[in-house]
Amino acid sequence: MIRFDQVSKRYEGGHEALSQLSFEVAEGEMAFVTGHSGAGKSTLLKLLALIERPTHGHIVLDGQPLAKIRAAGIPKLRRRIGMVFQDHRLLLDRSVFANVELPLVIGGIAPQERGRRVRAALEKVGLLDYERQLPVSLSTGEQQRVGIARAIVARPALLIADEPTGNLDPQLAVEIMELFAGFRQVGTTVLVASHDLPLIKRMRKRVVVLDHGRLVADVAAEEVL
Amino acid sequence: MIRFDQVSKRYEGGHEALSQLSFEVAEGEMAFVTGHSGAGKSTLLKLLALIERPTHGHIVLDGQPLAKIRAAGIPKLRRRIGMVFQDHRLLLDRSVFANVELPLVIGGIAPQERGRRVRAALEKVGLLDYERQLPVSLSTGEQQRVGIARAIVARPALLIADEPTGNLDPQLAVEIMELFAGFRQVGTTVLVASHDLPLIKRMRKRVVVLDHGRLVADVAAEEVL
Amino acid sequence: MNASVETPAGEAPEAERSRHSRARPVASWREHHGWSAAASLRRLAARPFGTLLTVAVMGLALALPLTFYLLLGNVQHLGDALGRNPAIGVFLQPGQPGATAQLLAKQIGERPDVATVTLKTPQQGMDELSKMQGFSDALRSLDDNPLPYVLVVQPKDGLDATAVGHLTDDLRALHGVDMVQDSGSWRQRLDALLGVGDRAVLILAGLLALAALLVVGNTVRVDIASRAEEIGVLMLVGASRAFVRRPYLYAGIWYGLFSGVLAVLLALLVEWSLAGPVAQLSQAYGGTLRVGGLPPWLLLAVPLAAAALGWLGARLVSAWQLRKAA
Amino acid sequence: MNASVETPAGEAPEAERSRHSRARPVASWREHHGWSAAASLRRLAARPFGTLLTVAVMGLALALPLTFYLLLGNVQHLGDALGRNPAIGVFLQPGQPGATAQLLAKQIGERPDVATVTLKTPQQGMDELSKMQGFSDALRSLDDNPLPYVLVVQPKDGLDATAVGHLTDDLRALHGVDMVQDSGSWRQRLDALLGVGDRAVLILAGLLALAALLVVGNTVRVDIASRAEEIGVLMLVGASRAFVRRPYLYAGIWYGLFSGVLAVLLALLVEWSLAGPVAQLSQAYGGTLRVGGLPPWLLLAVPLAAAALGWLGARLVSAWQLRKAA
Ligand SMILES: Nc1ncnc2c1ncn2[C@@H]1O[C@H](COP(=O)(O)OP(=O)(O)OP(=O)(O)O)[C@@H](O)[C@H]1O
Ligand SMILES: Nc1ncnc2c1ncn2[C@@H]1O[C@H](COP(=O)(O)OP(=O)(O)OP(=O)(O)O)[C@@H](O)[C@H]1O
Ligand SMILES: [Mg+2]
Ligand SMILES: [Mg+2]
Repeated sequence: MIRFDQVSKRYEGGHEALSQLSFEVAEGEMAFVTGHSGAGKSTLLKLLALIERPTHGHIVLDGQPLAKIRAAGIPKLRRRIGMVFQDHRLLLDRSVFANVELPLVIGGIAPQERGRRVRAALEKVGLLDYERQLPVSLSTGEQQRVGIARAIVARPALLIADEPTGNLDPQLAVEIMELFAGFRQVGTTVLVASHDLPLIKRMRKRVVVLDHGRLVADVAAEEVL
Repeated sequence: MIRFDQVSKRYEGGHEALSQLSFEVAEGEMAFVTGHSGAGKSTLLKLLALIERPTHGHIVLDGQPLAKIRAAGIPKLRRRIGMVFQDHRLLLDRSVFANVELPLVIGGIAPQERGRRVRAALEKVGLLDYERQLPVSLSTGEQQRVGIARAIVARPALLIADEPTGNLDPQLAVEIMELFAGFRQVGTTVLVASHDLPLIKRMRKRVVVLDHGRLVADVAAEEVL
Repeated sequence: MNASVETPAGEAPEAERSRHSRARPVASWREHHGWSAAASLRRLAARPFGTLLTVAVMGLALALPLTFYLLLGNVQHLGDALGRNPAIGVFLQPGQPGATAQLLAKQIGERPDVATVTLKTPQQGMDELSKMQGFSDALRSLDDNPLPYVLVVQPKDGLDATAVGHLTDDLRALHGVDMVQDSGSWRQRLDALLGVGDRAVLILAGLLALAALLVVGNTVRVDIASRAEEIGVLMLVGASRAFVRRPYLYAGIWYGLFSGVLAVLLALLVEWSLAGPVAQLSQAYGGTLRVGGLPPWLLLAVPLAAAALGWLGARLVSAWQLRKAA
Repeated sequence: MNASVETPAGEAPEAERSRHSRARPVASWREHHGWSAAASLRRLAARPFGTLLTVAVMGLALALPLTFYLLLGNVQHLGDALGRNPAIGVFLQPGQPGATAQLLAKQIGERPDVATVTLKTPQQGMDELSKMQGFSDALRSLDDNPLPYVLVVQPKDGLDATAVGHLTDDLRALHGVDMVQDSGSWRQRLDALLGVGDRAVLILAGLLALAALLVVGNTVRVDIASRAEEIGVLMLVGASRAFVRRPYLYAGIWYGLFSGVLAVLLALLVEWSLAGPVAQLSQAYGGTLRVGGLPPWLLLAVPLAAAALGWLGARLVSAWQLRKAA
């Protein structure tokens, strides 16, 4: 599903955020990316959604080299990816319902079907009662969960989540992670960036460890302790 | 230093975020506020900085009833408080240095003195090299640390931090918490909202536990295990 | 919270998504157009003060050329009436018989640049002269009428000074004509004045057209700039550029439409407030002056053209702004 | 990272803070003014396209009244010159002696509403009349001159129709005057025309003043709205309202200043482009027409007034917008 091949990313005027990264994630696999603050976790996920382009190396997604996708093709790629952003990225002047509905509107799903799916997604993150509220009237953790609902509502083939539990209490964090793990059953590949080591250990999934942009460890699910 | 007296907060059109909350924090004490997502932690801190007003009850800060402070008096109050926001709240078009310098500019500190203090604060959060960068070119955890530097730079009498380590790796989180604990030595009162139970346990400070806006436990430092 | 195992239906997610998205592209496209039009309208309504200011500025910028059109039309009207070329006096040589005079009058009357020709007999001339006090006694004492035939030639309305000059020259060259009397210098002055007016109106119209364009562009630019974050989010969840841009194009159309309506209303207000002085002027002309108002088709065309202008401005600026977005 | 024990100096933080903040309030206030002025200028420079658009719109809105001032001044000039009251012919009763005529001429010439009085003797009248062909033979045959003395009275420039009417009435009432000949209706027409022009210019000036005000207000409103987040942050870290507002007030001043300069440049451009037609017109008047330009003090006053206007607009809107912020 995902292949990184000697990928490096240097931001303009910045140091190298990722250096010669190579790894693969199989279809339907769930993996964690971890590392210290500034290690390059978010950068790695951004490369997958073409929010940033690598300065060196190749990324292949679902058999398709990302370098071949021009600006006009990006929306189509992003519609196949569900993404949870570290800073939520909600539309502040639209209701929770409208925010979660967004990928379905863009995907051209019929209204009745949309309503059904949005409510199913909101229920999964425990926010069914908040459907009519504006994001500003939610606590930060609630906003984060709206972002999660939006990422899963269109049943994407690839789900990437950047620190999806940074503002959630431990119990809720585990529930969300188990929700993600459940997507495996329908063949969705899941990649989660997180610094929550206790949670990662508990989930017992594959872990990719970054340190200053380098891959320093790639621990298979069975080896996590 | 802080006294909550039967404080309730009901948001417009929302449910009760805080219900009849009563507790005190002594000068120079450090305390954690914890609870599930949406329990009311942020609301509690916002009441202290007069970002919100309680619907019932009284809050007394440093002997001064907050209800007596009119709109024109709020800036003066806030200059005595250092606050770390859950969503960072940085000025995106100004450098890291300018962001951290802000409370000193507002407080009317002389430029040379400002430079010295800003660098000291940045050093404490490990961002001395990032002084000239804009916040957008930082990782989320780095942005969070800029917010922390800004909160401590003016050496406030009261430091309130809302989920200050939500985007930091465990090691860095501990370092930041120890930085906060160090302020005790100069008499600064510190109140931290956090859901990171392992970290709270490790710090061995007083813990106030909220559940749906109610105070359900108030554990003294010695009793934390 | 129901955090776990009510996972999505058993089919592969990709297959299901495409089943929906490909089945109804036209319906969903049409739906989004409707939504964009309504949503952009709702957004304008959500900040009435700002919308009002914008529409007011744009409306004024559009109203000004319209008002100019109105004023210029009326002033040209007035100018034509006021500047109606004065009659030219053609004095025939003394002793020319009445028949020659009548022939000449007919001949001149057939020219395309001549409106009317009036023949004044020597007797009529004498009568006029006698009516002027101070002459009566003196002239009455003449036994023979020394006055010639005179043709009073009224040039067509709207001839300029050069054309009148040609006419005068032609008349002077006619056989039997002694002298031609016209008031060329007055005509020259008015034309020079109208020249200044024309140039001034041209300059002002140019400035105003530029202002209207700038206002439309600036408003939409600011609109988009203030929603940079929203646009970023939309692009991140896979919206195409056309999708993102649609509400702004509709906003441009709404701004234009409302501004156009406001401009028409303002122009009508000006027309109405001009009615007084124009009536007064008309009276000075003995009621012969038609008052030119705004033609009805313009009242409809201006809002439509303004809407098109708004759409165009929004399109240009949005293309430019969105190129900067991811 | 040096996360721990280089804690702040041993003194109490409160004491230290107040030592600094109270020691230099004036210096820090002055420093922030300088910073605000520079920072707002830097912000404008950071988005040159948007700033240019705003300044262009504001500048045009200011240039239009200025251009009107220029045009109106020149047109009134022209109107006065064009509408120079035609001379009034005062025919004395036949038989009045030359001494009476000279007395009357002196008497009339002393009136404040009269520019010049020219005395025409019967002989001069006869000479004029004889120059008109067609009369020469007839008149030469008269042995006695039947013409009266005529006074040609030139009213002062700028008298309106009513004043000229008064003058005519007064002249008519003078002893020894037989008949007074003036061209009142022409004068009435011009006054009516100028009445329409005055009203139209008044309306346009009103609209333009409104437009200028709206543009300033709207620009600052949008500026503040687009920085709502920044303002929120500033308030959260304890900035007073005056502190928050300062850069916007300076931005208003800059916008106003630049727009004012642009307006002056545009007006000078218009003045320059009008020079051609006005010279032409001047020629038609035999070079007697002075061309009215913009007075130099205005070139300085407009940018300053515009800066004040920008500041005022920014102040009004910022007060309104900041009331909505926390
Ligand atoms: N401005 C608001 N208007 C209406 N309701 C609000 C507003 N802010 C917060 N709430 C509600 O009040 C409750 C408490 O919110 P608060 O932000 O204090 O929670 P929290 O404990 O900080 O949660 P988190 O850990 O997710 O940040 C939540 O249910 C939230 O939906
Ligand atoms: N737009 C940018 N321009 C320049 N440098 C950047 C940019 N974005 C990120 N960086 C730098 O790249 C490095 C990696 O950033 P990244 O956001 O990937 O870290 P992260 O692992 O997600 O950290 P965190 O856990 O704090 O979110 C950081 O040092 C950061 O300062
Ligand atoms: Mg990150
Ligand atoms: Mg919170």
